[in-house]
Amino acid sequence: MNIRVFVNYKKNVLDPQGEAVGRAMQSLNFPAHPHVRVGKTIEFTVDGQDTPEFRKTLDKLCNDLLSNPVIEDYRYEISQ
Amino acid sequence: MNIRVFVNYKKNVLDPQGEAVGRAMQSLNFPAHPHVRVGKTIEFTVDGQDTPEFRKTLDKLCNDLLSNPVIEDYRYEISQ
Amino acid sequence: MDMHVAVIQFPGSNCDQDAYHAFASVLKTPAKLVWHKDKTLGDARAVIVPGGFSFGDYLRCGAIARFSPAMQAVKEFAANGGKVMGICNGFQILCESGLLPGALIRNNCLEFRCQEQWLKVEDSTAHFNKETLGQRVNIPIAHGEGNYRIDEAGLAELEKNKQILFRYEENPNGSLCDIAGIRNKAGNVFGMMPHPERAVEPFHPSQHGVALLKAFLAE
Amino acid sequence: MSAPLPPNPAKELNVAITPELIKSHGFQPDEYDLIKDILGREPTMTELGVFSVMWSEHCSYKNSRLLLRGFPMEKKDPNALGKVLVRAGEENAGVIDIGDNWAICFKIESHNHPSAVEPFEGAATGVGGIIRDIFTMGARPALLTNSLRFGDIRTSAQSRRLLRGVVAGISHYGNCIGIPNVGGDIYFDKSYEGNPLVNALCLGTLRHDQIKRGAATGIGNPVYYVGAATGRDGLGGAAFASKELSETSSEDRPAVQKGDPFMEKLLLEACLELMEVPGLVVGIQDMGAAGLTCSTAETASRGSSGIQIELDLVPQRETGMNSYEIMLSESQERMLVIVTKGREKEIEDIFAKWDLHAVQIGEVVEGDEMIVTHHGVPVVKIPAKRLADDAPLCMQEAKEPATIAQMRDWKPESLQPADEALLQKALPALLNHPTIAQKRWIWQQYDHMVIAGTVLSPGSDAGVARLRLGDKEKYVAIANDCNNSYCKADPYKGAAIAVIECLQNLACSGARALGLTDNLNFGNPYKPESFYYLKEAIKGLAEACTFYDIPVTGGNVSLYNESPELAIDPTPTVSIAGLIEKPEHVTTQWAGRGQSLVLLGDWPNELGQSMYLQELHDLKTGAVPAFEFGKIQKLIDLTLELITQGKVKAAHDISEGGLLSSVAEMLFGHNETIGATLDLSQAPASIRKDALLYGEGPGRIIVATTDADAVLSAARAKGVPAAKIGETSAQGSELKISGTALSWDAAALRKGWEDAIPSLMNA
Ligand SMILES: Nc1ncnc2c1ncn2[C@@H]1O[C@H](COP(=O)(O)OP(=O)(O)O)[C@@H](O)[C@H]1O
Ligand SMILES: [Mg+2]
Repeated sequence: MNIRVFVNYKKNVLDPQGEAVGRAMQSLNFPAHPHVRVGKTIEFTVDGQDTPEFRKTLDKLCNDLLSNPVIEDYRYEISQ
Repeated sequence: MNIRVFVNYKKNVLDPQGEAVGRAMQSLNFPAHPHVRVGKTIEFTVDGQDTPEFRKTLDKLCNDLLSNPVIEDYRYEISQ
Repeated sequence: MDMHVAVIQFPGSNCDQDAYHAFASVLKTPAKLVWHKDKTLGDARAVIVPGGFSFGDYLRCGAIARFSPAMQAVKEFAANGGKVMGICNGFQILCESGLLPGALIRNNCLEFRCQEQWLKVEDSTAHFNKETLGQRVNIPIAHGEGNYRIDEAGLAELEKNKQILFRYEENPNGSLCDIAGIRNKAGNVFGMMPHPERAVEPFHPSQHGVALLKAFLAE
Repeated sequence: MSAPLPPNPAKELNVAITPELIKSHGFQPDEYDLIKDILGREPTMTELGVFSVMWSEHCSYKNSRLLLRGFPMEKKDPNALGKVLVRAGEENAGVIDIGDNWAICFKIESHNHPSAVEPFEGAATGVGGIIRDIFTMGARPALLTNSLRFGDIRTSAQSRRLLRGVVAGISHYGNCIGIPNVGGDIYFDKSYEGNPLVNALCLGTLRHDQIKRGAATGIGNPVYYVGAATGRDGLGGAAFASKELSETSSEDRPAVQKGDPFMEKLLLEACLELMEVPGLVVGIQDMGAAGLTCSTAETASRGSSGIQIELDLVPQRETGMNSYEIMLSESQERMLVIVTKGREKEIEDIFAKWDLHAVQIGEVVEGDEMIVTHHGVPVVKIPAKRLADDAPLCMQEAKEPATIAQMRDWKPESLQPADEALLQKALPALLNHPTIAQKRWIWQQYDHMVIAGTVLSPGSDAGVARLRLGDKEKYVAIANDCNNSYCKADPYKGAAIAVIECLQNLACSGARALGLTDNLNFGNPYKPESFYYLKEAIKGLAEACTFYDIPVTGGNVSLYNESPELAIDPTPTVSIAGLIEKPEHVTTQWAGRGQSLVLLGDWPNELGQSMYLQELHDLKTGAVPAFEFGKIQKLIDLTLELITQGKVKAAHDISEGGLLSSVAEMLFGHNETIGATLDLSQAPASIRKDALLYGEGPGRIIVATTDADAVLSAARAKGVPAAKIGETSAQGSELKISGTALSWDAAALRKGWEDAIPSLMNA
């Protein structure tokens, strides 16, 4: 299975990098709203099946390692 | 429109961060293949329509600001 | 055997030797380096989690280090009331481990900052206060991710319990309420972005780190 | 004739060696004949690649080696402090004795072209490369510096982008490993537009008995590969222009290498731990450019042995790499280690502790050949010594560029005498020039305090670090310099002045020079004008080093720094390391209140090539300032004598921006900005006011003292001209020149000087 985990700052956490990108877009006259969010993707493959147990292990991985629940949210996509 | 740009290292460019995450997963006994890739997402909104012109401006933005074409590839998703 | 200050060494630590020398050579206090794969801290009287780039700071600063066996020992040590101080990367590791509240993110200038830094001393504990340390101290910083973040409830908690140790006089990184260092509620786990071990010798920007490290060790 | 090698297991490599391939690998026809002569047969494709990197300008110093023979490599008195323990060119970096059985090892290296393509990664891997050169020698890195050159960031967005990326890259790599960056130099000039220079220096410390050699000896000793896996990094280069050499398209072959400072930190610690084990390491070499090729060929050559490796055993990051790709890969953070047979477990255990793999890929063998097999099939079989040492050396034709005489003949009299309004406005204009302005924007991004030994951070004349050596302490100083305008106008003098300025910077900081490393950044050597610059600059360095008895312990040559339109100004960057005897001798450029300012050396009296001419008259011309080696020796000795006697509170040499700029910088103190009243009435009336205030040239140091009489009489005794030129004020921050209407607020000057670079970079 291919797994892609998306990690983003929680909505109310300041994102300094996003803000800087927003400002840079404006100075390039790109017509975006200045509120930009920069996040991370982590991609890897796992042998095996997409079972509820597996999802439990994956959630634990996301909570413990791949994201910091104090400031970040995650979600993932699993594809074959 | 909501735009989400995905930026990743080109296939053959070393991704030290991915490698470190891969090793960490292994030491946590998570059963993933050690070849992990870490990428970036940049999300923002734009007023207006998804026209070919707009895509041209967006491509330019991706090439000039959001990615480093020497070592990175990008792709994007546009949703309403 | 003497009780010693245990300085944890992770792959990528680079202020471990500096912290060791601040205790061993300047404070003349026995100190020992503990490899991150060790499961015990030996006869430690206090623990330093030093600065650097543990595991390259990949993913998030401190995210990988917190799983090291020695960190499990540090957690137990802290749970039993042992004194722990995280400096810079060590502070980040303690936050990631849940030993300290909040999190540290990218500096708002998005650049690494290495400079002398004046801090306002807060009255936090019987030893960490203006009386022992003075109104203000000059302790250098060197970090790219020292922007302290915590939610409103958490901040209110910190203020109420006097858990804030220092605030920046001029905020170098966007840190919430100028927070430069905090402690846990119990008062035995400390974390700060500035480097007291770089403020202990005559040629350093100041020698304010000496009193600070002594205050940390004080019973 | 020798028998040909069997076909390569990768069929794309079994192609005929055509004249086009020979040319695209950078060989002249006669060089190719030499290869055939060495082999006694036609080379295989992989061998052609191996020869091309070993005989490249970068590895073989083809066009510079003959010139470099003019450098002094040893102290005149071999028993003096500063004895050379490992000479330039012998190993990865030179080593100098600093007493008590300790030594320093230092070298500078360029990463100009990679930084032009990708500033962040280019600069980062440049730092990584020079750090490996140092710890390969058994030394623990103690400090870094960098010499940078960019186009004019005031007008060029491209130069700002490059500067931002380069500084971030250096910061990323050095900070992570934890080596303090204590100084550097940077110039901004149009000639570097599109051709930035990124030269990085590392200095490490070691005991004499820790010096390691990069030699493969002892038949049967295992050859280990440690560190990062090999990928197709850096294979976008010239040789790969012909795409039939790889199954992978050029798009998938990144032209730039990407660094991993964390991996390097692990390698550094593991290698130093390994080298501490008595008798375990036989030879060790990092894999820099042309990693596997260079390290196997050079270790075998130095050991006068044969070496055999099997490429299947080489850790690989990508699939399907052929022998050509593996041998030429420029992947970073890799080392080759030869250990004593029978002690394999010891090396493997140490690397396992650091979560690294040490993989045996071959062994030292009888004979003198470098033998590479892939899937068991021999693909390279070359006499190692001839490959490593027999690269053709050339002396190109040199021709003095016409601009040199034109500039030399420029007459200052052609310029109207400056009126007071111009003299008034010149000082802030010069202090705001990015080349003179404060460089804090750069060094605040570098960790310059890690290791807790930094005594003088960037910002004064030299960087100074306290070295903790067992139970001893020593103080080392380092200065970098090179004024490109001088070198363009007169490469011989310009290069000599770079040496002199480093010596002056060291003296002002209280340090006595030990040894020099240089980075020769020039244009295409096949252009006679370019070659002239190279040749004359080397002569200037050599003569200055010989005069001052400063051995050259290593360096780097970077040629072809030019775009179709423009070659860079010749830039032989120089770094000199020195020792400070006692910590109380460490001196800065910051004067205190109520001190006298004394000028040591002649009154400034020249305008040629000054920043004043460039900035206020838009003229980059004139003769390079004159100097006499002997007079400057006296000046340096005097300065050091005054410092060791405690008679000097601050010292600063006069360089870019002239006397007034230097005085202003002395007033921009650590805690406050102070004022001064200058009295220049002792200067001969014949000197033009603009030349006096803003003229540049070596041989002048301003000292601040509370005992001007003692300084003046010491100067008289030594035969150094000296004059009291003013006093710092007891209060306020006005800088004025008595007898004139010239007056500035030093605090305002400082603001412009501090804001110049940040306001350009943060806009
Ligand atoms: N690229 C750089 N990196 C770090 N420090 C630098 C760099 N460029 C200049 N500096 C520091 O800024 C200070 C002033 O440099 P410079 O203007 O070249 O002075 P000087 O003319 O006295 O040599 C020095 O301390 C130098 O080390
Ligand atoms: Mg200079």
